[in-house]
Amino acid sequence: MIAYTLLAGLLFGLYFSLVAVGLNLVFGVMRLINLAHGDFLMLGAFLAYGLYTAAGVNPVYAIPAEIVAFVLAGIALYYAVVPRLLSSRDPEMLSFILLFGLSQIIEALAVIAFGNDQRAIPATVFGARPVTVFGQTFPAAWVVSGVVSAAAILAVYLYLYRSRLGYATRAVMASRDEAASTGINVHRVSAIALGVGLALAAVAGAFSPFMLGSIEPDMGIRITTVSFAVIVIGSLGNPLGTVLGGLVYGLGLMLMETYFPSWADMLPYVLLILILLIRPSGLLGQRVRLA
Amino acid sequence: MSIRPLLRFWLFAVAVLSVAFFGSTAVQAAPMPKEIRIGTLYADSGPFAVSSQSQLQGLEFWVDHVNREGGVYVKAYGRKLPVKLIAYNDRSSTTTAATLYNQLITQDHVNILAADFGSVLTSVAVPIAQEHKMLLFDQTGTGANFFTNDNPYIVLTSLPTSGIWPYALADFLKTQKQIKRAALLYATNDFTGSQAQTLRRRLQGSHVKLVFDHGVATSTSSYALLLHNVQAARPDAVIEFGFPNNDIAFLHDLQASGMKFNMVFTIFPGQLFALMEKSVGDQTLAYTYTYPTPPLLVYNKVNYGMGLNDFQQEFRQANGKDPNFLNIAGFNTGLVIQKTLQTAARLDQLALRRSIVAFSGRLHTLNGTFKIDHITGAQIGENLPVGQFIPGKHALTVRMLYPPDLATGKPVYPAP
Amino acid sequence: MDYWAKGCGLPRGGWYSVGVVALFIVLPFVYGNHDLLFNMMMYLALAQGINVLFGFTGYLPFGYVGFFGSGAYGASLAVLLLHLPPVLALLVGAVIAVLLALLLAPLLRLSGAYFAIASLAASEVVYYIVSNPHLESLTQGPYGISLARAYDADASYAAMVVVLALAFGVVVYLRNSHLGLALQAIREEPVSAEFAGVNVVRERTCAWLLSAALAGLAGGTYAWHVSVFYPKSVFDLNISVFAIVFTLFGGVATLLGPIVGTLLLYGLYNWIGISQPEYFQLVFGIVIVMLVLFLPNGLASLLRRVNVHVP
Amino acid sequence: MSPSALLVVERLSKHFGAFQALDGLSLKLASGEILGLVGPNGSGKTTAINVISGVYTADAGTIHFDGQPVGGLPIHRRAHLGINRTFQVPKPFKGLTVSENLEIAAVYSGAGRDEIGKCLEFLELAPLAGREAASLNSAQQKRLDLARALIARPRLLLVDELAAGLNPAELQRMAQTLMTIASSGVALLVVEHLLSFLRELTSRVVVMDAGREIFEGPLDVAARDPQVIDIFLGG
Repeated sequence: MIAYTLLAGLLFGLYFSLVAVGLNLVFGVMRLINLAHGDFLMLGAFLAYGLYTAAGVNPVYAIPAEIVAFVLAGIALYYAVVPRLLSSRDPEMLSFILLFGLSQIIEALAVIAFGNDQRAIPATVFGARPVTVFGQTFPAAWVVSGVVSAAAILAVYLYLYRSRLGYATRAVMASRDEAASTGINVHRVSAIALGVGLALAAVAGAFSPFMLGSIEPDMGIRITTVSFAVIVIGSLGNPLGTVLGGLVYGLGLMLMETYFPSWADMLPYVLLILILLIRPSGLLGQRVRLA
Repeated sequence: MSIRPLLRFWLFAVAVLSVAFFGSTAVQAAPMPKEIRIGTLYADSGPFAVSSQSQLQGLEFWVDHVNREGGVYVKAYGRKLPVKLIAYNDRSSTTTAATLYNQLITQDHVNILAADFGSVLTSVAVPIAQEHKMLLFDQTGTGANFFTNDNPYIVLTSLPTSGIWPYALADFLKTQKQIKRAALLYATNDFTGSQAQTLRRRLQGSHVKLVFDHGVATSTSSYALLLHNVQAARPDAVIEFGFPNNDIAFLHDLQASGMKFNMVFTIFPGQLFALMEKSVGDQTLAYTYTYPTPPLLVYNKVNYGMGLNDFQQEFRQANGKDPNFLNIAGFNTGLVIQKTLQTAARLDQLALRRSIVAFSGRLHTLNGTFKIDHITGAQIGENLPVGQFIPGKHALTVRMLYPPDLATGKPVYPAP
Repeated sequence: MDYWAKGCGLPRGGWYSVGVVALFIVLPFVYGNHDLLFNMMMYLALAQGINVLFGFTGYLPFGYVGFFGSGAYGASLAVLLLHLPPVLALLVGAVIAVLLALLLAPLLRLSGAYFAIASLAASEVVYYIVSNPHLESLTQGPYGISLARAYDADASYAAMVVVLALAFGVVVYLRNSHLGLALQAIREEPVSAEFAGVNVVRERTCAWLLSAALAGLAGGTYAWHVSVFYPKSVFDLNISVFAIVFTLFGGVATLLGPIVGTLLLYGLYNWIGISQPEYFQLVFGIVIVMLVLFLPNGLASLLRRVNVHVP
Repeated sequence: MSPSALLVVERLSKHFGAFQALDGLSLKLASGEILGLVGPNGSGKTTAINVISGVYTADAGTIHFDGQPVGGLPIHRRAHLGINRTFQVPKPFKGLTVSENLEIAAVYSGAGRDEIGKCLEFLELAPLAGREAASLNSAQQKRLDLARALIARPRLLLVDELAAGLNPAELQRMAQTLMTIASSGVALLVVEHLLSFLRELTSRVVVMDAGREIFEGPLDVAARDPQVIDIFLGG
């Protein structure tokens, strides 16, 4: 039992890293909390669902479409609102409220467009047989989701640490003003980062029917909160710290589900509050953000 | 200081406008109605949307049906009156629903008040109806605590109270000698919580031992890990009580896990067959057990309104799809209202209730025998049998297993 | 210092509060849907509660509904377990909300968006505790509360009128008192406020508790009024969202802003809500985005631009 | 402890992580006296002000104000006792009016309407009394910051880089203003980069380096001290 729980926790941990990493990237670059993060994940889930029901596309093959659609959406969103917000008197709070409004709009449009039925992609798309890993049997979809998540995190690493764009992105994360003064096009870098952040959420969305249960338009805010808990546990503003947060959360969740299932739902919220109060810089971070 | 009068004027204007806004909707009821007004609510979004819309569709179907025949006969006026249905959207929110029930009673002055689907959206209507002395036609709100000795303003039309749902299921389990270990997994809400309680009580002292008994949040959408725990308890039968979303997630995860149990029972495949079939597939449903309801279950002893075949045919013509159970439940509410209006000497709400008590137990519709507890108004006639999905040549069929008078065959046990 | 306007018996803004409260005393006699009026009063009170915290101190409590829900449960359990009369039970609800606020006071150390999300998380934790099946013997768990015996539509309506008057009273006091000014100073620059002599921790905790007490009272009164409810319906995030948006829309840190915001938007909600509700959330979202981009200080700032003082 | 010393700071230390910002700093300051605090960037001047005013708590060392230990008191308690300060980047309450900015502190110090009026006059803010603080230019905001500190009736005023960004005429008036304040009996601790400005105010300075005092005495002597010259040129 414990081996099963731990391995399941690992798979879910990788998946939750993917769910949250986009939120952390956006926070790192723009210092704003994307309250619509979970709603973009929901849209990604509906896109994968639509591709599956319309053309029988396996969620794995939906990934390129997700990336193109959401990178473009992110860039458009950035230029539409962010420069205006950053020049206002209280950009942190105002952007928070604005993104909250955006989250409401997305949710409403999703209800209007898709209705409120709960939807699922049959787990049989990855083959009807469960997969055995280290002697434990898991649904094939869990293993596929875990592998895709690990690959996506690796891609984020390569983007940030092995590309020129990533170098510029990290410079903007360190200091927006200094990056601008060294000639980096801060707006372009940030817009792409927002696009990448949303695309990561959307890819996570494509696998949410297998990991988080059925897809519904109002799932966004819950996922945003869970993601926030994950990145706070890891380290705010440090995208790779998200992996640690995801693993801690995934393992914690599976242990709770196994041994105290009726209390498992409140885990992300309790973790979030405890970490914010006791170690506000996360398990890895240094930054202090007390009032 | 010179701006103070300006602001005071502004506030005055807001006050006048709001009085005008609210006042304009206040329409007084005519003394001699030209129509019978039936008020109800539905949800087009939120957790109850699917069920609620089906139920409304059934009621609307009944309204169209009686209006085509020149309206419903109202004994109190000695003639037929057309029916007007006023339906507001509460979006599955109890707060909105409370306001809207109130709107129906106080502003629209409806003659008949029918509740929205399910216990949650019905719950807020119960005190409001009692307060305004309106008889609440509770369609599918089966929560046991709605039905009390001191409240005559409620009657449950289309489902039995949830506490008595598992009677047949418990008795069926007791007749199955091979089933010694059962696992019970239920969502913690009135509806399934009370069923779990009944099942637990009824199995006590029998040869069937509950080796796993666990409640989960109604919002649970992943059962994979729970199933793992269930498997560890090595049950012969797994009973899962939940709302449609729970049943879908449960069956979905059961299939993905590749686990096999000798018997699996869920509630909603028997009520929302088309939805469940679409969501989890025939393969998953094959050989599982459920409470079959019309149209899966056919009651032949119909003495009021259409039989199932006629209903299915007409409904298909009108709506372009096969009816599900909640369509029938909504339609059945219409039939009960119709019978009430036909027999009540006055339109006064307690007179309505008295006439319902008078025909209770003698009304047989396509939904079974309508019979209420005379004191509380709870439904006790329409019992829920146990059936099993058997793969046929083209599609799944339902084999009725229990009670014996409805049985059409023996269970396939263990499930292959 | 003449914080209190001369020439009339009430401080600035007092007359407007009296007017709105009087309106809700009179309206039931001409308009029958008392639930609509009740809900409107409830949101007016909650919007003012948000105003006390967010408007005056700048802390945005997404989880404000946590106090509402604990007030609802506190009051209900006082009726069910302690057999208190409903009016006393409302006070118990408020006390429970205040105790919860005291417990959560360390959250005030967090700034801006962190506080907003942490307070949301806190309200979820309270929700999961209250609705946990293991606590069924105490809270009825997920099965909800039924106060059928205590149900009294008119008395609970009257109680909400009193809660509304209290909420207005608190804001009128803050608008006209040194405490209100000190709170706004904390919102603007906490360190400077300290050097101005303000005990920042004490004053903002005071606002936090006041705000929680208002939500607790409103929640308890709501519980009494509906008398049958489920945990989900009194811990519904939408309650926070509505109250926050109404407040923002009208203009924070004023008395009239939240009043006008609630009357207009909640009126709109019930107007569209009865005919085409699916578009309301959309309108709501668009209103929020437009506000942030074009009118971050709400409708009240329009008046201020033409140099009209908004009480 | 000499009875004339209003502020006595002894062996104050403060570190941030591995960085030792203050390393055993000691100071004395009497009522009506103006003491300049100079040193290169990162020498601990602003940290000294932050620790004395209560923004940070010292790791070690004592602060006595008027004979009473104040090192453990929160900021507002020190403000009530008569310790106040201005900020390098002024921090007025931007959403409030200029006069409201002063009313807040006035309640605690007991200053009345006329005192607020006089203070506004004194700092040339009277015509702006009804304006939102956010609409003030930076020189005006600096004066508002000073006014906010003065209305609290301080006996010790910590002044952090007031001269930066002011034009020569404004500098001249600001020096006058500070001397008027000191002559009313307020002790001033002035952190300043602009030595010409400081020279107008006082002759006594403390030169800091790496969190320590390396020189105390007249400014002119300091300018000839080899150690001081070394750190200013070498640093």
